[in-house]
Amino acid sequence: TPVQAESGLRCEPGETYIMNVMVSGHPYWVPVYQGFKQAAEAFGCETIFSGTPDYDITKQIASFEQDMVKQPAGILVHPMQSDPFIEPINRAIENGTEIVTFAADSPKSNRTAYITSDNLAEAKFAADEIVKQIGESGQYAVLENPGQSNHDLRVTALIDYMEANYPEMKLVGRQATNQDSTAAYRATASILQANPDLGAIWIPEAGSAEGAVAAILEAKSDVLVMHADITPVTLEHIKAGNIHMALNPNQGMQGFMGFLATFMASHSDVFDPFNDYKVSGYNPVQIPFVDNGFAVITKANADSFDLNTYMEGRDPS
Amino acid sequence: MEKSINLAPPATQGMGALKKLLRMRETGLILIILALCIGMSFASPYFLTWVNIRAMVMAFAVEGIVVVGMTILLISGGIDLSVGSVTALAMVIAGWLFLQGIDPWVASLISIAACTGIGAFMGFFVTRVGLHHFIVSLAVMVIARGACLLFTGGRPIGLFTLPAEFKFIGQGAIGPIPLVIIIFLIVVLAFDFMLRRTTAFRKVFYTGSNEKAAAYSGIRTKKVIFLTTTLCSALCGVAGIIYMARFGSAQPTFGLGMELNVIAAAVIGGASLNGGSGTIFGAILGAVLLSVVSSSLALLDVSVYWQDIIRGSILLAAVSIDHYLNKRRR
Amino acid sequence: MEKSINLAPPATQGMGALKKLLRMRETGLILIILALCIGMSFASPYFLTWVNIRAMVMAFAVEGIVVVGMTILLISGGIDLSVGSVTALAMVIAGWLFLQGIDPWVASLISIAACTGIGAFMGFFVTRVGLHHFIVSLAVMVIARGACLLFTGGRPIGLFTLPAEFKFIGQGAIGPIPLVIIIFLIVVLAFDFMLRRTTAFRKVFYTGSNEKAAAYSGIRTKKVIFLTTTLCSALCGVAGIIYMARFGSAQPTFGLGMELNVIAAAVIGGASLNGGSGTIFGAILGAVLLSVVSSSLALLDVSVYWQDIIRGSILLAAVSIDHYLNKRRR
Amino acid sequence: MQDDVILNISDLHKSFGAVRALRGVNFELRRGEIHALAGENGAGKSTLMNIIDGILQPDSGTICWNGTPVSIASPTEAQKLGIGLVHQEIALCPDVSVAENIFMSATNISRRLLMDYRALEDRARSILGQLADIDSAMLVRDLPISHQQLVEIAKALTLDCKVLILDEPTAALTEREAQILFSIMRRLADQGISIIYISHRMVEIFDNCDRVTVFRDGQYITTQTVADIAPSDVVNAMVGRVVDTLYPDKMRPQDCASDRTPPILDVRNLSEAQRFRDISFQLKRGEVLGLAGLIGAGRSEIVKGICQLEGDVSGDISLNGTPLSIRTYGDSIRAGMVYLSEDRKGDGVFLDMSIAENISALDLGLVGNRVGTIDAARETDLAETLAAKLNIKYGRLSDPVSSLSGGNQQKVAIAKMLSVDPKLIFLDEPTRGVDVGAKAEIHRILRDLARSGVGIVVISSELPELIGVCDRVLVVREGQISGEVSGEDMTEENIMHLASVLDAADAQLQSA
Ligand SMILES: Nc1ncnc2c1ncn2[C@@H]1O[C@H](COP(=O)(O)OP(=O)(O)OP(=O)(O)O)[C@@H](O)[C@H]1O
Ligand SMILES: Nc1ncnc2c1ncn2[C@@H]1O[C@H](COP(=O)(O)OP(=O)(O)OP(=O)(O)O)[C@@H](O)[C@H]1O
Ligand SMILES: [Mg+2]
Ligand SMILES: [Mg+2]
Repeated sequence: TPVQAESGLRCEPGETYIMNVMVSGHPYWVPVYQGFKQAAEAFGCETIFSGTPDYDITKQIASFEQDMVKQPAGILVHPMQSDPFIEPINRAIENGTEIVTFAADSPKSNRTAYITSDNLAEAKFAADEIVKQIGESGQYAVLENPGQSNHDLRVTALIDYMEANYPEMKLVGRQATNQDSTAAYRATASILQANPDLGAIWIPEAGSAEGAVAAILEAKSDVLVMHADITPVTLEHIKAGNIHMALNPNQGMQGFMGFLATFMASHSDVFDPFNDYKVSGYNPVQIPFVDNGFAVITKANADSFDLNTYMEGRDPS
Repeated sequence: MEKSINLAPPATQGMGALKKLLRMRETGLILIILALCIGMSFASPYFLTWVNIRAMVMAFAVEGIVVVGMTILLISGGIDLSVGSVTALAMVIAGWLFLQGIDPWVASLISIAACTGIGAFMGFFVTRVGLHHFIVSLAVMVIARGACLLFTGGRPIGLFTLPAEFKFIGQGAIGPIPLVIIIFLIVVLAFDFMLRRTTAFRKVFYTGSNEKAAAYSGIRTKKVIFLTTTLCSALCGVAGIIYMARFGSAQPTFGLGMELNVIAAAVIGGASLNGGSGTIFGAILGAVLLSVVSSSLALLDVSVYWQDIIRGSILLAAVSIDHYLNKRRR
Repeated sequence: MEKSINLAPPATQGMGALKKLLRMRETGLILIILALCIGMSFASPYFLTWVNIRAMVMAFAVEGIVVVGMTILLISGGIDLSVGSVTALAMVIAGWLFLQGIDPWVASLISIAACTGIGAFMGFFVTRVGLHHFIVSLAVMVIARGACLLFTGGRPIGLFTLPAEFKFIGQGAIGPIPLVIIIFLIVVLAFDFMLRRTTAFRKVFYTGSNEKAAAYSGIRTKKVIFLTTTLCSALCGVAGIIYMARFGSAQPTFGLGMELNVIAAAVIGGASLNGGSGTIFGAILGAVLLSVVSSSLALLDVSVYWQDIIRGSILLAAVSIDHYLNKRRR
Repeated sequence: MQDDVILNISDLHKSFGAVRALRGVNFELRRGEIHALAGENGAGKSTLMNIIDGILQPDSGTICWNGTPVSIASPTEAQKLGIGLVHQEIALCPDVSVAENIFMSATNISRRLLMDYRALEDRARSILGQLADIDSAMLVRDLPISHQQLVEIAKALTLDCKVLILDEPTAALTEREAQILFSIMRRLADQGISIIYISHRMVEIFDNCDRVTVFRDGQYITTQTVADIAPSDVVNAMVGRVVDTLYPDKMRPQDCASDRTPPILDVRNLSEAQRFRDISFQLKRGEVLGLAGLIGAGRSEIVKGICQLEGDVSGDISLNGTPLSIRTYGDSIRAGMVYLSEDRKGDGVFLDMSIAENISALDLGLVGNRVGTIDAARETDLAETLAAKLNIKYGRLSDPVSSLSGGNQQKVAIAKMLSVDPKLIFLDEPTRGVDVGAKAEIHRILRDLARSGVGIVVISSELPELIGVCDRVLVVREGQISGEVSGEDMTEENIMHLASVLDAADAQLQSA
């Protein structure tokens, strides 16, 4: 519309975008939300960080429905499980709230876009790096977290990739640690015991990595540690050389692109694409999937990934 | 002989009803919840909207069915830590069977039967072997969670293909009211009535109050405990099936930590952890209180870093006030 | 004349010691653990290596300090669900203070004092307000977790800069034995001795066994309960500090679900959830059992999808066998 | 004279909600005297004792200790003053050894850091030695109720006190233990210790006490020297009217069934692995049968065995001529055979539940509708009827049983048994803690029931009660029936003779 063209892509006063997550106290969301907020500020929009502090699907759905009560322009949601969110997401869209998912998807819903890091790519990269470091024949182990889909993917993808490409690499240990550093300590200690020739270990998240490193240091073993995500503690271990490398999804981009996708979905009237949106009822800016990429963290660049430094002077919520 | 000290003269009927209300165990809790709601309706214009109320009730309705089972079990002197895993297992078994091509209704019945079996298994260890509920249900909590993983390989089972009439249980509505809420209300009212009024459930109170005295009154206390343990798991099975219909999926990690929530609701509502007392109505009020507090914090956009602190403090304050009111009333 | 009832004649001294050992509450558990260990040492050549044993002990040593506090609290008739959060809070407070530039030893003392304060806070609500331990500690569990979030913004605090002599607590060793294990053993032995032999701690048993009878004998039972509640939190504080020194970090999400593990250890070791009985030695054996089972499953590389099922089953079997052995002995 | 008074209480008031338990009572205790306190159930005796021991606080009134007003805030303070109390309800720590229980107060105030278990057990043994044969290393939870009562007494004897209060200590004791207790009491009194003695047994009061104070309905009535007053006067002062404390008439000829009707209960060769063996007896229609014996003789076990409450018994039992094949106590109740427990707090009543709920516990069918719901009105009716019949003193029927006085709790337990109109009742210490008036009433009810064809078997440690109520008494010794007395032979001497262990040894010597 002409009005829109005049003001450009800007929010009207009070136009609000919400980012909804589960386990909302988790630090993973912090840089994501910063990206979300920075993008929003650029367009003059307001943002709310919402969700449930609990690991509880029912509570997250309740909080999502409460978000809807506020009639926001859009919600960037991390659905804890995909199918339970189909109905709430579709209902929100019917009510005029645009929905984009991030880090976890609800593919059967009508959400307009899905922003994520590519867990398969991470796993592939990690596998290649392990082989590069310890050679094509050796032993490796993984810690895992059955039931958490992205962690699951990181582990199973790596194992599959190894089997397909490096048949000489032998998986000798596979333990569930559920992000608990004490459990990771115990599991790693046992794996080290049973496999003195262990060459590398792949850990899909940082909490377990902390415990695993403690066990490896205590056993004075020189196993190559690779893990995904970071915490200040694993960062220190990377700097100290105890951890070889961490792969960290580009959280800031996830939030930034997440906002853009939501905002665009809500301002889709600026765009009249060459497709069937008018008859299909879909949003014109439908984006199947955006890869926000991941960072490779080593001794060399570790300093740039200190979240505490990054957050200095910023408001977390 | 002084026709002994019947000091309470039969008041006029109206007065009597009011007095009775004031003497009820649950009155304090109702007042606290009302106070919270009134405060919230000023603090947020959205609080009293139908959508918000619906969301709040939906957030605890299915868990409320588990609360019913837990309350009865607590009254009989038991406790069950496995409710979360067993609920998840109910979803997983039914979902898995459905994917094997079994009719969803049949699958659900099999799944509920399996959960009932788990309850009977626990009941066996408690009443025959003589172990404590706590440790038996802790072990079963771990086992059932393991079974969930085993059935699913740790991945949620998508059940989009469930027939619409089955999904209707969890997603349908009669008029404006979701069927889930209606089922919940029926379960609550039925069990509340039975627990207050039927001779069968009265035995649960006797058993929990003093197991030995109950045995000396001819009550087969072990049978009672066996049955309450089984009932609690069976209701978890029912809850699991409703969740499955609602979410259209079965999640192996569902219900982590549910046990504390459910026990807390029952205890806030006046159930004693030593057995012998408690009401379904009170326990549901406890669940309502917990849910209203969580929902309010979410609605008010309270910073996540403060939410837990506020939530815990409100819980503590509410329980203290309720306790104080009850003490005074006596 | 049948000088009845004294059926056990005073046997020779050696026999007596053996009998006493066989009559001990803990013997069954020791046998079960030994059986497991022997089985494992055949199944895996690594099981009986010093490094593996060290790792197994390290895996429960710090938590073992919390088990001590919990056992004493259980004996006095209480329970504490907040141990996991309070341990995490201890790490977080000390770590945060250290980053503010405070000497780590001073920061640790302040942190332990704060945890003690939390225990006193709970003790107040239990003994003065009259609430149940369960609900008070549940609320405090939520509040303390919230406080962890607030201090850290949910992010783990990296404490690599801790001075080496401080890290020595958690990472150092005297000869081949890690200091953590030495501290653990000292705490366990000290409290086990005190609980068995000192008059002060006997009052804990009296209070837990029958609070009324204890009060009638002049024991200030509320004070006892207040103190055991406080002690448990204080020991969580100590455990938190050791964890911090060991991991060189403070994790706000540390210890989720620790409470069930810790209570399970105490209960497996013979502590009664109704108060009045339990031993530190038994509780530690309970922790050992849980740890040996977990470590064994990891060592044997059992599929993760089976581990929980096996773990829960072993737990149930062990407790049943122990119960059976105890019943026979009586 | 006045400085002889160690404890003086005047115008003391205490209410529990609407129940006015004490309404301005006075009480005076002299140094070295044994002072009996008498009153009906619910008169306020235990309440006053709890106030003296600092467990309860009075609403108003003064307590003077050695002439100075004091307020006793807790048992700890009472202990410091030198007051020791044996509670009416047993309050011991079940998970702790007998020795530790006995010395709990001493441990509490001891300055020693470490426990000396050996010394503790030695001392416990020497104190218990004078009372009974109890292993001081046993856990209290494994003791029968009568032994627990003795432990309670032993516990009080260890206190270094100036005033010792005994609240119905003999309710669960037999004659022999009671006599031991009395001699200990006299010795203590001679040492200048004052004793307050509460009992519903007039004989005990008149044989052992110096003075007696009577309460009625929370009010002070009188204090008299025992020598100046007759038992019937005390009873009249307690009840406020003349009470016929005589035992009811014995069985009349017309109550007897003809020889052809079978006995109500016929027990043959009943045995249980450890507790008793080869028990055979019959209960005839219209008769009240007694079971006598020393503590631990196994009377309760036999009766519980018959009812399938405990133990794995073998033998034949028939009820009214039909052989019984019951497997649970529930079956027994349905067959019309009920058991009143001796341990009212442990397994007799539901302390936290209401009076009405307690009374209907045995057969909920009585208060239920056909569909299995409870008819509240019928439940209240049932409770009201039985409460009136047994003269239970209560505030509301919805009050918990824990708010009743000990004797009234006992009456609730009896009401529970009567609610089902049983064919046969076993009563184990039925009048434990029940006052004289109510006791006579209960005895009359038992006799009426017997006349109407209900079988009555009474176990009692109080020989006069057995002799007064029963038509025939079986004596149990070490798990066997050692004899039977009836009619003229039913004397305390004969029963004691059959019951005591010494004679068993004699008998063995003779048969050898
Ligand atoms: N905790 C309580 N709550 C309510 N009423 C109580 C409580 N304790 C005692 N009462 C009432 O106080 C009155 C006096 O009770 P108390 O126990 O002193 O009687 P008692 O003289 O010892 O009788 P008994 O001979 O039966 O032991 C009774 O009516 C009783 O119901
Ligand atoms: N639970 C039990 N476990 C082991 N022995 C028991 C148990 N209960 C009772 N006994 C023993 O059984 C015997 C009979 O006990 P009981 O006290 O019932 O006899 P009684 O003749 O009824 O005497 P009273 O009722 O006067 O104490 C005693 O030696 C007692 O120690
Ligand atoms: Mg009394
Ligand atoms: Mg007996």
